Amino acid sequence: MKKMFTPLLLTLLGIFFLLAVFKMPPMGNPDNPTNVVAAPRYITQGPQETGCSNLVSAIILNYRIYDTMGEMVVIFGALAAALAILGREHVKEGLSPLKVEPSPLVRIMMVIYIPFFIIFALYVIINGGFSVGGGFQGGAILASVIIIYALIFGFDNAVKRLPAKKRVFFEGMAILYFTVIGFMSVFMGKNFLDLNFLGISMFQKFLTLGLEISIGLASGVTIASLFYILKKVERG
Amino acid sequence: MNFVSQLPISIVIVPLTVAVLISVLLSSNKKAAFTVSFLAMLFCFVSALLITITVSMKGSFAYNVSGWAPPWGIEIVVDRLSSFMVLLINLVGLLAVIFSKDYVERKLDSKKIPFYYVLILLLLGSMTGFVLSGDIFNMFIFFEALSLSSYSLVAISGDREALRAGFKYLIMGMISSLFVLLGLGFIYSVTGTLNFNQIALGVGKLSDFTVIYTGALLLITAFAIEAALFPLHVWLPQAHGRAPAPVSAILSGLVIGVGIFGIIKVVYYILPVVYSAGFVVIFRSLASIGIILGAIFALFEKDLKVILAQSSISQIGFAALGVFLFSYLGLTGSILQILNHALAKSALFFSAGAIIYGTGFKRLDEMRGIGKKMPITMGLFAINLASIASIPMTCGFVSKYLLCLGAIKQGLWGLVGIILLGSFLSILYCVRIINCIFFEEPKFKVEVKEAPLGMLIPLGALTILTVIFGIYPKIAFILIEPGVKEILSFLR
Amino acid sequence: MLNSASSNLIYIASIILFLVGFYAVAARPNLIKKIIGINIMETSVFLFLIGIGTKKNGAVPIIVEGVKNYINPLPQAVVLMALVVGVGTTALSLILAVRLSESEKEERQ
Amino acid sequence: MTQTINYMVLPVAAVVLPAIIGFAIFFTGRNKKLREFLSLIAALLSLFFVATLYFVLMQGNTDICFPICLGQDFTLCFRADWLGMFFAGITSFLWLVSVPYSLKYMEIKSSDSEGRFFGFFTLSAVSAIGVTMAGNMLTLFIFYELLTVSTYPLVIHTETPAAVRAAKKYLIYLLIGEILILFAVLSTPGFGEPRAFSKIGVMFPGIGPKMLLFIFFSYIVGFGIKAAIFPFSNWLPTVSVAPTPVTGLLHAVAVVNVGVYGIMRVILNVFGVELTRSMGVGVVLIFISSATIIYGSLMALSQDNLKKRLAFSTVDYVSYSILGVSLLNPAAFVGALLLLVNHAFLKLSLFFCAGAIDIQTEKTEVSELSGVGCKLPFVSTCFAIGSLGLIGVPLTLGFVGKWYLWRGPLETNQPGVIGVLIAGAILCAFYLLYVVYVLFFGQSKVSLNCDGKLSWLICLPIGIGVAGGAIFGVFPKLLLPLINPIISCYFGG
Repeated sequence: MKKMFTPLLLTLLGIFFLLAVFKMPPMGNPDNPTNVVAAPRYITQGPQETGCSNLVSAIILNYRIYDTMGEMVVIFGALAAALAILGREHVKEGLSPLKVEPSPLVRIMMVIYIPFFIIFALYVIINGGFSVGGGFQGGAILASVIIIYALIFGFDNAVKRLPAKKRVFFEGMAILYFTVIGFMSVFMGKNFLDLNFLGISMFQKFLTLGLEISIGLASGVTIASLFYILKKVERG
Repeated sequence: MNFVSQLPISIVIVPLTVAVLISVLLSSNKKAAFTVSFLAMLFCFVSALLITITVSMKGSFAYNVSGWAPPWGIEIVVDRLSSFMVLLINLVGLLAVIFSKDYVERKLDSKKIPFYYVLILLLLGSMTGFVLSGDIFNMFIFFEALSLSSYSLVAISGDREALRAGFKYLIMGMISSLFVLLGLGFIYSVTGTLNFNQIALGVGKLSDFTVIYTGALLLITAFAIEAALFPLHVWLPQAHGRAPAPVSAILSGLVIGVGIFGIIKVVYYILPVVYSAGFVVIFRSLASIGIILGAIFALFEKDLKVILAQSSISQIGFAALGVFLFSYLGLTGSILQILNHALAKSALFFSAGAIIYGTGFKRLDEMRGIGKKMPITMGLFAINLASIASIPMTCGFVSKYLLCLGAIKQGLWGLVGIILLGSFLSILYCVRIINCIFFEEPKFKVEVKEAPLGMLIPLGALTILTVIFGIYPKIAFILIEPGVKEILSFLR
Repeated sequence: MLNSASSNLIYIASIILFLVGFYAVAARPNLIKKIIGINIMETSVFLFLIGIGTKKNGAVPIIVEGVKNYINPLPQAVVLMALVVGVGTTALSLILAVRLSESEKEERQ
Repeated sequence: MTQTINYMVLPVAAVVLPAIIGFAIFFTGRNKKLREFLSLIAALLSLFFVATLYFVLMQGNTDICFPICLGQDFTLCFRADWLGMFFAGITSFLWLVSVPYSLKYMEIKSSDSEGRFFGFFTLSAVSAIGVTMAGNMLTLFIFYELLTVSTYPLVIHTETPAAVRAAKKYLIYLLIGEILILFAVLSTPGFGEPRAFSKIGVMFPGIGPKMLLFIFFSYIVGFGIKAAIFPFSNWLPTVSVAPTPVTGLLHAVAVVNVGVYGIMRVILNVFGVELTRSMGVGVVLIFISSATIIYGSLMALSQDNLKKRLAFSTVDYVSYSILGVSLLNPAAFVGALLLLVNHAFLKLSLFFCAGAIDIQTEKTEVSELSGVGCKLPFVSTCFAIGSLGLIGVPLTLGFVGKWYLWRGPLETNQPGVIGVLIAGAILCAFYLLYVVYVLFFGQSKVSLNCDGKLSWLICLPIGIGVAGGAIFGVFPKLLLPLINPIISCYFGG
């Protein structure tokens, strides 16, 4: 019964979706509603209104910044949930994460590379407004740097460098930054999270940069923390 | 007005920010965590009250977050319906936070307690955000936030059953959020916008509705998973049965009601030309099956909280049925049913929590005769059961009365039968609980004390509201009537 | 019909991917495989959304002097945000799965 | 102006104030004196209001109505008219009579949850009065269901397994009835209007004859379950496991009378005599009630348990009233009302007699009652007088009532009904007089242990009940001014 059920459901779903797909507007057609209704404004006025020539960043950091904030809350929630389910994370002293010690070559290479990785991550974060990149992307690179560090130099070492308190602090600060800016704009008589609340475009650019950095740091450390938590669980 | 217009965003942001603050600053101080979250919820409740009063006096208003008008930016829509839901969420949320203090102290690992409050605040804040949002993608974000915190609150106690229930919920919930995303894609592809009002306008201009149907059905399915409508309810009994009692109260009372709210939004804003669709028949029959099956399962379950959870499936089926009646009476009945269920079921879970707090009993047959030992708690429990069983003079009667009347006026005799049979069955399972608690010989001799004041206050407040809305439902009518008419005007 | 089918190939591909993921979730008892299935579904939805956002001969939505025809940036932004949300939920689901298998191991011992 | 407002509020006050007192009784805890005081006050209050309302009605005010509009199609309406007040009068008077009895009875059968008992006792009496004060079908239904719900804890009061089973049966029977009524109420146009009961015969536009029949029988079966008509009468004997005051007041007076009242409202107000006649459903009703009379009497004959026998006798007797209504004839209707009064007073005292015998001798079966007549002469005598009154011996109200009832089938020429009436009277004489025979002349096999004297609190209600029946029997004219306006209202002239 159950074996029959899944394929049946899948076939039905598939037919259902395909019917819709055939009726969808042809892909890439410039006359599609997607390209006509809201998009032109982003493209034509986005750079002036937001100060970001990267339009994706313009949307994330300005037009739909409320979504971004919500999403920071989601990954923060994931972290809080992980901590709540497992209790607080604590790594025992002297635990090496790998069964085989990495060879000195790897260690030395990493010592050389890691600063470059970090610089690259920061570049991606800071330059997000103007070229390919952005806070999340940079944050993901940052997280991978932290994870590599932990893998090579041991978890206790990594956690000592960037303890849980600091990581939660970074994540919290990012959301607080959103809130503070939001309420500042409210007090200036604008709507919540209106970045241009002073009417000075330089200031708006400055705030956007701050947002990029806070998002980058926060998502980086959160992903790293989630990794730590998983790792700790594996060891029991 | 200017001050009030900033409140809707505040009641979303404040709980979220306070949650962050608790986890950053107070992660080891459970007393302070409680106090801060209580204050935050108090603020939210008062603001929600102000918003509701303003809206009911001056009409609904929209708020463009970060100053961009739709379709470019995100809009917060504060209409009568959403302000009503917000009031409900923050009221029950506030009471749940108060109830949690004693309960969590005894039942949770003390290291977890601050994070428990963090998650509760996240859940309530994101629910408010979900309800107020006028933008599908924004809804998706808050939907994710609220599901995420509910999974983890179900599993927070860390015992095996809770984890298993949480995981089942999580898988269903993740699928549901993917459905939201996919449906949103379909809708976006033909309307080019994510804003609800704009979509409603765009749909009117379309010539072919296949894509919109697909999108809307995906969204409805997704919200139906959250609202635990019939074939998608499988996660609910375990999840609501295993979670800590105040969490069950929020999940059962609010989260599934919010799911129904999502369905209302999709059905009335997006779904075009509803009457021509055979879908409606399918949805009505599924809701009916849910009503009957939930009640029958509730008759045979043994664990009190699982009985209550099964009854949630049945009760929320009534609300869904009202939505798919597409009439004034049906929709009003549905919203009143959400109200009734939020008040009564939360109170029931609170009392179940009070029993668990006092005795540790979970199964119904262990609780025999407990009514004489905890007369106040159990008396309030009985009144709320009466509301679930739709006895007159409680809120439950009003909602089911309206639904039944709506079905009769539309000549849907089958649905009339279902509603009547459903209420009959719900009386039966309520009587079973009442008999067990009040009129049967106790199985164990235990010393039971009356629940502490911190538990009785939320319970009593909810019960009083249930009775007030039951005796004088005009208050609720005044609040929601214009909103219902407004929404019905979207029907094409 | 055929024409639209050929132009909407990406949609069809993403639908198939979606169903593959769905199968993994529905038919596999293994928790990790379920999570992988959900990730496959997620990816397919992202593909679908990106497909919606395309435009013939459109450039990457980064304003450069002299280019006029840019694609719609909104779906990309949506995917970016949904992706981060997905990271959060996947992490939580992995943690729950690990915790669950752990507690079942304890049960067996 | 103030005068107007004053009496408009009366119907609400008659329900709400005693109800508040009823809720207060729950919280009396161990304070017995306060509980007794409150119970008595509640009954007195409602009797006072009902009497005042009667007075206001006599003054010629016809529209004593207090609507509370709650929404579209949702109006609670309290209204006093002659038909409702007739029932309200019976209920509130007998409630007051039975309060001292129940206080004493519960004191003797000590139980730890007397607060609960008297709270729900008051509430059920109040809801029975509320049903009669209802101004439209919706309000009627609400109080009707509240009556069911509030009697449930009374039936289950002893908490024995038998009581639990009986209560479940009771609830399921009545709830099915209520669902039918709710369905019928909602299908009735104008059910939620204020003053719906001031109109006679609600028009049913756009409803086909088949649907109309369906609605009618939903009503009749729904209310009939409470009035214990034939196929649905099994609950009534079962609930005689409840404490005697409950079986006495509620299941011989309030609950079954409310059922009959509902049927009257449906036939007289909702459908109207004309429409009912043209639908041709009177015959079905006559058949059902005749069947119930025969069934109830036969079952009563075969019962050994005294309270069960009396309960079946209730099944039997209440159907006389339904028969009287369904003949759709003014004379028979007068008979129906008179028989209701007769039954309410006498059956209450018979049940109280049974309770008193139980208290004193702990005998509940008829076959064990031999010789009780000598030990409890007052109770037994009252029992004998009550039985005679129920049978309808001349100079009792039963006789007057049956005389009126007979005129109905004679006028409409329905000889079958006459046959049923004769058979019913004979059977009634058999099953009641046999008890009296055993009481006085039965051969006592075991010695009765009869300790102490009966409290006057128990004897007084029995005496009042029997005396009431006897007085109205000798002077039936006392009741006619209350009945005549009803007849002129519904049957015209």
